[in-house]
Amino acid sequence: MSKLGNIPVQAKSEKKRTNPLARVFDELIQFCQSRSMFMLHYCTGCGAIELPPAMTSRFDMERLGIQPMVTPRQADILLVTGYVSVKTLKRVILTYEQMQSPKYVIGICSCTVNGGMYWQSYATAKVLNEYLPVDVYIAGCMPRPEAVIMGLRRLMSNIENGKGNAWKDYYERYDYYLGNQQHLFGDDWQTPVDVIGEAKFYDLEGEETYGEHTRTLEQHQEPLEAAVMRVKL
Amino acid sequence: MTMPGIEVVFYTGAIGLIVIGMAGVLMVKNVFRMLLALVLLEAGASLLLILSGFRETGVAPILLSGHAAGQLMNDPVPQALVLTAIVIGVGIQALALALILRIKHRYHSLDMGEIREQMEHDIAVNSGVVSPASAQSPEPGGHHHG
Amino acid sequence: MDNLILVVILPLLAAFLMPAMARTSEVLARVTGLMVLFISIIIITSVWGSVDEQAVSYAIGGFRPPMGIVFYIDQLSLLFALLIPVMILLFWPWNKVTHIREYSLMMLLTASASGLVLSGDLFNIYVFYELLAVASYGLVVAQGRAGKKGEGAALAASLRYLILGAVGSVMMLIGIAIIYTQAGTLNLAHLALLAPEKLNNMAGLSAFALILIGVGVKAELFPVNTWVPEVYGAVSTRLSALMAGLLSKLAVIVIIRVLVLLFPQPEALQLMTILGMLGVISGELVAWRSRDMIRMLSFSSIGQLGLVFVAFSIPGDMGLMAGFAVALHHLLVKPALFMLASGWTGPLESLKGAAKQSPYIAALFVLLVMSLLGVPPLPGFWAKLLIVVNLASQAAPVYQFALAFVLIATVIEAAYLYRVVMILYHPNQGQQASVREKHKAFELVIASGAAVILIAVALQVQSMETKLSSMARQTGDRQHYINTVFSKLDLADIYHQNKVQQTDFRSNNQLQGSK
Amino acid sequence: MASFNSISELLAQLLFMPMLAFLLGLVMVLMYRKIAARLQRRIGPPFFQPVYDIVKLYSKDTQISHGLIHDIGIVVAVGGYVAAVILLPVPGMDGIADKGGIITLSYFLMIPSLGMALGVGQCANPNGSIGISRALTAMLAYDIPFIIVVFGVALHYQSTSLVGMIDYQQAHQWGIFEMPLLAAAGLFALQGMMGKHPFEIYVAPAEIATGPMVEMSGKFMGGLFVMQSFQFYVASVLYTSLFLGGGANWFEFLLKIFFVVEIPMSISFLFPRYRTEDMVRIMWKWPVMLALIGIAFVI
Amino acid sequence: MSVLDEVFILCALGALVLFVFHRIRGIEKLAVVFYAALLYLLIKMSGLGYGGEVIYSSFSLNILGETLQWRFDAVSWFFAIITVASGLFSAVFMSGKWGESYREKTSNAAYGTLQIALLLNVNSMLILLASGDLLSLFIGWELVSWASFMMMALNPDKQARQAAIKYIVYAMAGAMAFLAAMAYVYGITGSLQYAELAQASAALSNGQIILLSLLFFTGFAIKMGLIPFHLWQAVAYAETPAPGAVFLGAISARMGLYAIIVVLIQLIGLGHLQQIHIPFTFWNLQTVLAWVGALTTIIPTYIALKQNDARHLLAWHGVGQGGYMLLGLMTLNSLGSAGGLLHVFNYATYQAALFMTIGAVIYRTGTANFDKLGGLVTQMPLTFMVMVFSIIGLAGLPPMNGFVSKWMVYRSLLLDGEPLLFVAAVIGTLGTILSVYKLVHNTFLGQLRVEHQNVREAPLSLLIPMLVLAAIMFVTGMMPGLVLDWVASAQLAMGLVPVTYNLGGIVLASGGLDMIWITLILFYGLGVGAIIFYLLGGRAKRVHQYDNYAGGHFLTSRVRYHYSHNFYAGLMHLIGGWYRGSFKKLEQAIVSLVSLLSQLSENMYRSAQPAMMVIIVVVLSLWSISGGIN
Repeated sequence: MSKLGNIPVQAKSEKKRTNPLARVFDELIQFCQSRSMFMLHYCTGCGAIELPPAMTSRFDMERLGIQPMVTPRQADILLVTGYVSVKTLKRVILTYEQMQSPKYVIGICSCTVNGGMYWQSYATAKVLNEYLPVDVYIAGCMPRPEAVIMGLRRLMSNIENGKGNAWKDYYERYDYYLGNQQHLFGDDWQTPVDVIGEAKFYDLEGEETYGEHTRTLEQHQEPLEAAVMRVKL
Repeated sequence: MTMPGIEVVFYTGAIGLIVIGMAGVLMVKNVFRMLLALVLLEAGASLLLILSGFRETGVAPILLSGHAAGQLMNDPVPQALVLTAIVIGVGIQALALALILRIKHRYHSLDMGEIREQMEHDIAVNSGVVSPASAQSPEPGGHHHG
Repeated sequence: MDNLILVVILPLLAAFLMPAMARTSEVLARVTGLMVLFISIIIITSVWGSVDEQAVSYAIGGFRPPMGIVFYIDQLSLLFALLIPVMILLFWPWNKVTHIREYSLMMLLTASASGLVLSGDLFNIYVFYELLAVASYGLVVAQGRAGKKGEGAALAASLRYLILGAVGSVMMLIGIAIIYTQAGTLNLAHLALLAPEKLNNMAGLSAFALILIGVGVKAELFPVNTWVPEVYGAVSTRLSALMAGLLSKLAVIVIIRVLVLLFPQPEALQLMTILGMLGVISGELVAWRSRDMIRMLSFSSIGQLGLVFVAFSIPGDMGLMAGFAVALHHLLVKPALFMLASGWTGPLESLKGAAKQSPYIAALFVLLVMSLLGVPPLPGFWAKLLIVVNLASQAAPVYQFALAFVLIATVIEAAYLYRVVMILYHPNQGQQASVREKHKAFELVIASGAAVILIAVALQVQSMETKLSSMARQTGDRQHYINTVFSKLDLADIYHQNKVQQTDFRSNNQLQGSK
Repeated sequence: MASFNSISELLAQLLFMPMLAFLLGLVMVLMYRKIAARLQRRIGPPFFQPVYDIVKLYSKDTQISHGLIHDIGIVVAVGGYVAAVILLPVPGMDGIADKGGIITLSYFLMIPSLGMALGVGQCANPNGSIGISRALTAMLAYDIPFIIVVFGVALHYQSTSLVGMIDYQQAHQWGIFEMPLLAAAGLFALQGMMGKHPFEIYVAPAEIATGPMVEMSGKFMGGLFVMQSFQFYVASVLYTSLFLGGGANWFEFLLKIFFVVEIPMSISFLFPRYRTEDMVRIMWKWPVMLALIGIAFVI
Repeated sequence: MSVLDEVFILCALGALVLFVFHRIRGIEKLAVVFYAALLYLLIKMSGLGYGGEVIYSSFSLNILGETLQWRFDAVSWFFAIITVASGLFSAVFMSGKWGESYREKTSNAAYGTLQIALLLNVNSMLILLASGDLLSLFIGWELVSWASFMMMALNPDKQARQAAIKYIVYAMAGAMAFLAAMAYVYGITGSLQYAELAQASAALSNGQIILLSLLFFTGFAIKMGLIPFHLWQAVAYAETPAPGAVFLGAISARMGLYAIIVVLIQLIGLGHLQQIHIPFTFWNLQTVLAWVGALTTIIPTYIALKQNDARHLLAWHGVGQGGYMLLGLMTLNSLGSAGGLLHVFNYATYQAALFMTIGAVIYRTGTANFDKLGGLVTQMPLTFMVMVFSIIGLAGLPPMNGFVSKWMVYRSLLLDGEPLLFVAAVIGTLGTILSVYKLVHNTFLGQLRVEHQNVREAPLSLLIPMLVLAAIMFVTGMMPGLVLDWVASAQLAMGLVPVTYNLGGIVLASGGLDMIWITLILFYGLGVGAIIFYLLGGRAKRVHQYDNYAGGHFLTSRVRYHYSHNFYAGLMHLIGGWYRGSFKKLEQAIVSLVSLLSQLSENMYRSAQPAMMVIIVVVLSLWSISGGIN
């Protein structure tokens, strides 16, 4: 259990890293990862307005090694900056799944914690960590840049200490997250990202990776095997 | 200033005939008149040919026993030639008349322009370039503007 | 050699007798024509080759030239004397329903054509030319194309042709009159002797221009050839083939005879060049626009005759040789093409896929077209090469223009002929070509024969070249002509007479006197 | 013509030169980011930031590939620059450089672009394809002035060998003094070649999500970071060799290359981004004009 | 009987046999054997490629006082071996599966006709290459035009047929220009022998030389598709059935180059080209021709950039590459001309391979339209590999052979100090890179279409010639000395100073080229790159093509997101205005002019009064005669 309130992040895996570099130079790698974070700020709501001040000359995130990146493929942190409607959440999830591990989610603003001022809304996902493994929440409406940087530093120290493993939770308890997603989006919910395949490929499966929800998924899933280059004469 | 010789008159006449004939062939639209112009043209040419053997003081080229040596005779060869030419000319004119009659019968016109248009249309129909349906009212210009 | 006159007389007689014979026995009348033609062929083949070295002249009725009328027989006239009955035989209107007067007209055509090429006298040439004209006017009417609209078109075309021809004849007559005024004789050999001093002037040149234009009507000379598309469009392809192939060449031969013997002026040649090259370009240009094959071939024929004139207008034996080559080539190819066209009437687009229907005919067509265009190694190429090479060797600028015109015209020619080839080979999937008529057997035979000859000539180019060049040398040799027609005695006579300066009826005429 | 004394020297050069280039390139990347930060009144990244970035990218646990060509694209992008680096003369190590020459080198510089273009192509990402389309257009834009400059320089020195050019300059005078116009045009082309502001329309992050790099994750992106450091190095050394007389010794060499690379970096952030066609237009207008006038002087 | 006689006898026999048996199945094997035998005979003559004596045919023809003879020298042999090899590769290409499918689509006879067309092309080109005087050159020239026309007319497509017609009109125009030049030569020298012309050309005046060169060059340029006669070629070649396109694309247009070499360089002579100045300009003939080459590298290349069909794109590049050859040749120094000649060889290899890959793609997918392709790399990896090799060659990047020849051309332009020509050549090359990337991207990369998910690799019979060609490209790229032997002999035969070379490339004091080193260095670099990529970093998972970042959009098979249409939109904003179709308009203007004249003539022939023309002409000529005499 993480320190952060009742977030049910249950990363407990002590499996070896899949990356050969990471296996050998564990400490060094963790240090580098904490000092080089590319953030994809998915600007869902008003909180995004606080990020530019955090990046520019007053606070200068770059001195912490944090840079904005625009594509999930290159990014390490997903900043969800505000309320997440159901429609937006689909995109957030897809974007998250397209990021490459290790990857971290920071929920900014109260809306991501409990729905905030949208707590009554029928179209808003209230608790972000039901759908994605959130590493850090930064509460406030909106949190000031100092708070944002504070949160980021917290994440940095987590990573450096080997605690930033929420991303493994998504693989190991995929069925849980998928279930919540299916509850919101319907049973035919599917992203083009083959999360289960990734878990298998990188040996990141846990006991709760599979379950009834993944079975539901399998029933109507469009095949997602990569096209294999082969010579068929 | 001497009077021009009689040849000049003859030559002028011949060439005048030719010019009139030519003008006729060129300007007349009626086929029959065109034929008449052709006759004039031929007459002019024949006259020209005869004139080439004409001597002003010559006599008829008939060798008589009392013929004085050295007296100029008109050249008989052109005369013979012209006779032939006239005969041929008449033949051709007759043929042309026959043709004109039959054309008149078919095309109901003696106007060269109209004959040409109908003929072109007929040729076009015959070679399949124009459909025979439009045969009743041949367009000016026939098929070539296709 | 003496019985060569029969080549003229027999058909002439037959022409007049046939209608009379038909009253007693129609079969006899029908056979007579063929018999005559065969006899003509036999007569000519029997003397074939005897004039290779030395031409022969033959005074009719025993009167010695220049008084008498002569036949002049050299390689050129013999060749055409043979070609005439052969071609007429090939295009003989075999048909049970053919009216007997058509045969009669064909005979008249044979006689006059033979006379035309054999005659050595200008006025005789005129007479035969007129006879030829009458026969062809008649044939145009008689052999109008089948179909409802055929007769009217044939009549009108014939009339228009007649008027044009008659005006042309008059021009020729005026030309002859001028010549007579100048030289006082109409015997070609005699004229040839006198030409350098009597005809080498403005009057002579005018006479040539008049004769050129007069005879040019039949020779499809630009621009007195407006009858060509009308007549070929109105008559059967058989007659078109005959006219485009043979008759036009006869007229050309007349012009060449006159030109070579009588008119040494370069201006005469250049006049011919200009008319020829305009003919080439205009003919090919209109052919490019044509929408049916007969019309296309008519204009192509105009173009090719223009080429013939350009070739003949090159001074010297080489020009004659080039002219003969291209004229004979056209004589071979164009009738064959007309034969193929007769089964392919209708707009060109309707011929799509015709090659699939009749591959052999299409292949023949391609071969003929290739030769017409001058694709090596077919004979057409060598003919065109001769022209081009000799045109380029001439200094006068008009020849350079002619060269350019000829080459440009060839490109245009290629454009439309290949278009037809492409249409023939159109992969008209599943559809039948909408060809209306089938080719008749004799048409195919003629076309195949032409193709075989083409290939044979292509293989025997070298020997053909020697033959043509010897023919050209003989034709171009003015002195040879004079020496052949006149014996030494005659020559002496003539020289004497010329010195004595016409004591009797031959005297100075006005025009000469005024000079 | 220079040659090597032994195989071992050759191998040493083959190993040493890419490593040197990489390290210097990393410093240049840092320098670039520092300059940007300072111009924006920020502190900027720490000294080892480029290393952190590369290590982090290479140590990603998961990464995606769209196929073999995607992989090979990165291999060629890096490998092409390694090969180009080997052909660049550095003080005391110009044996292999002599095998190349300026024309060959110019072509070698196109190989990484093409390799990467192929790799991006297989990603089947339209943003990537658009980026490549823009990148190749940009290459068309800056290569023409660059090639004209190369031509003028080679014509001036009557040689295509970089080593020969450096020898000539060290014996006579620096190229920048003999050919100031060409040098100016070359600097212009250099700006385009580095693919940084203001000529970075092909990455256009907010528009096409970094274009060619859109599907690059983990070691793919790491490879591109390595390539970037090579790119800075190559551009600066090339310019130094052509116009600043190469380096007689290491100190001079380093001084020159950092000085050279500092100029376009400083210019970078002073201008807004150019659109593709505007880039082509400006590249074909001013530097080409300068270069052609320069050549006229050379001739 | 010389080897050349054997070649001709074999050609005749082959044509005969093929013609008789062309409907029979299995004829394709016979054709392959024929080309192989022909290649064997050429290899028997390979002494020519290494400085051997000229080989004469014992067959000759005497006509019009001219002796027509046929012979092979080093230049002819160089071109001939490329021709026959291209024929062989095309024949192999069409002998297997491709032939079967073509048979099914059309008929046995159509397939046989294609074989005949190919054979006639090869034969006629050999006749052309063997020509020993202007007349035989012309004969060969016409035969080649005919054979190509036959090949082009085989595609039933409407566009293809129009292209064929256009081609033959252009070809005839070219032939007529050639004929005019030949006639002009005859007018001057009275002979059509090479030797006579070579002698006489020394004594000709400048004007005559300019006229002659212009006429000859027009004729040859049309065949080669040089500016401004470039419009016909691309469409005609592209629309030919694939093996035909392979052959025509590889070598056919190069006959123009051969003729330029023979006539302009060997006969009219280098000295003339360099010395004769065009009046009122600063240019000499050489510069003009070089500029024609340079413009030809640029304009067709940028037309290619706009094409939306792979075959058309390639064919347009074929036109453009001809410009490099002429440009190289017209430097007239040893290096540049060697580059031009070497480019003929190199170009033949990669153009043939490229057309084969596109042929294979069409064989499998049925289209070459960029808007209907994409992502085939996973399905046809070997074909893709050949295409990549070939486009590297076409773009002239190391280590393929295209780089060597382009390097030589550039280097010689540098030596000569020709900045503008150099820039022109570079602009062409850059355009080529842009356009070949478009080619490979739009066919093989990007999104794989749903309907192509079951496409398989090209069959072996198509792959083998492609792979062999790719190997040749690489080997001769790494060791250009193999081909430079032949090139140097050809240069000697042309009367140029042969280039100094070794196995690895060019030896020059001021910076040569050693491809062996360059290739090794490149591979070393790639090796380092591979080590960095594969040994460092973790495993990468292959993902489905729909797992792709599209701004959060969910990609499915229903969404087409392959970026292929108007690929270089940005560039087109700038240069789009230049695609005015000026040459097309010129062509149309000429057609309109002919049309107008034709209409005028037709109207003249339709005068209402039949005798009008007679009288007009009589009056005119009499008037002019009287005027002329006075």
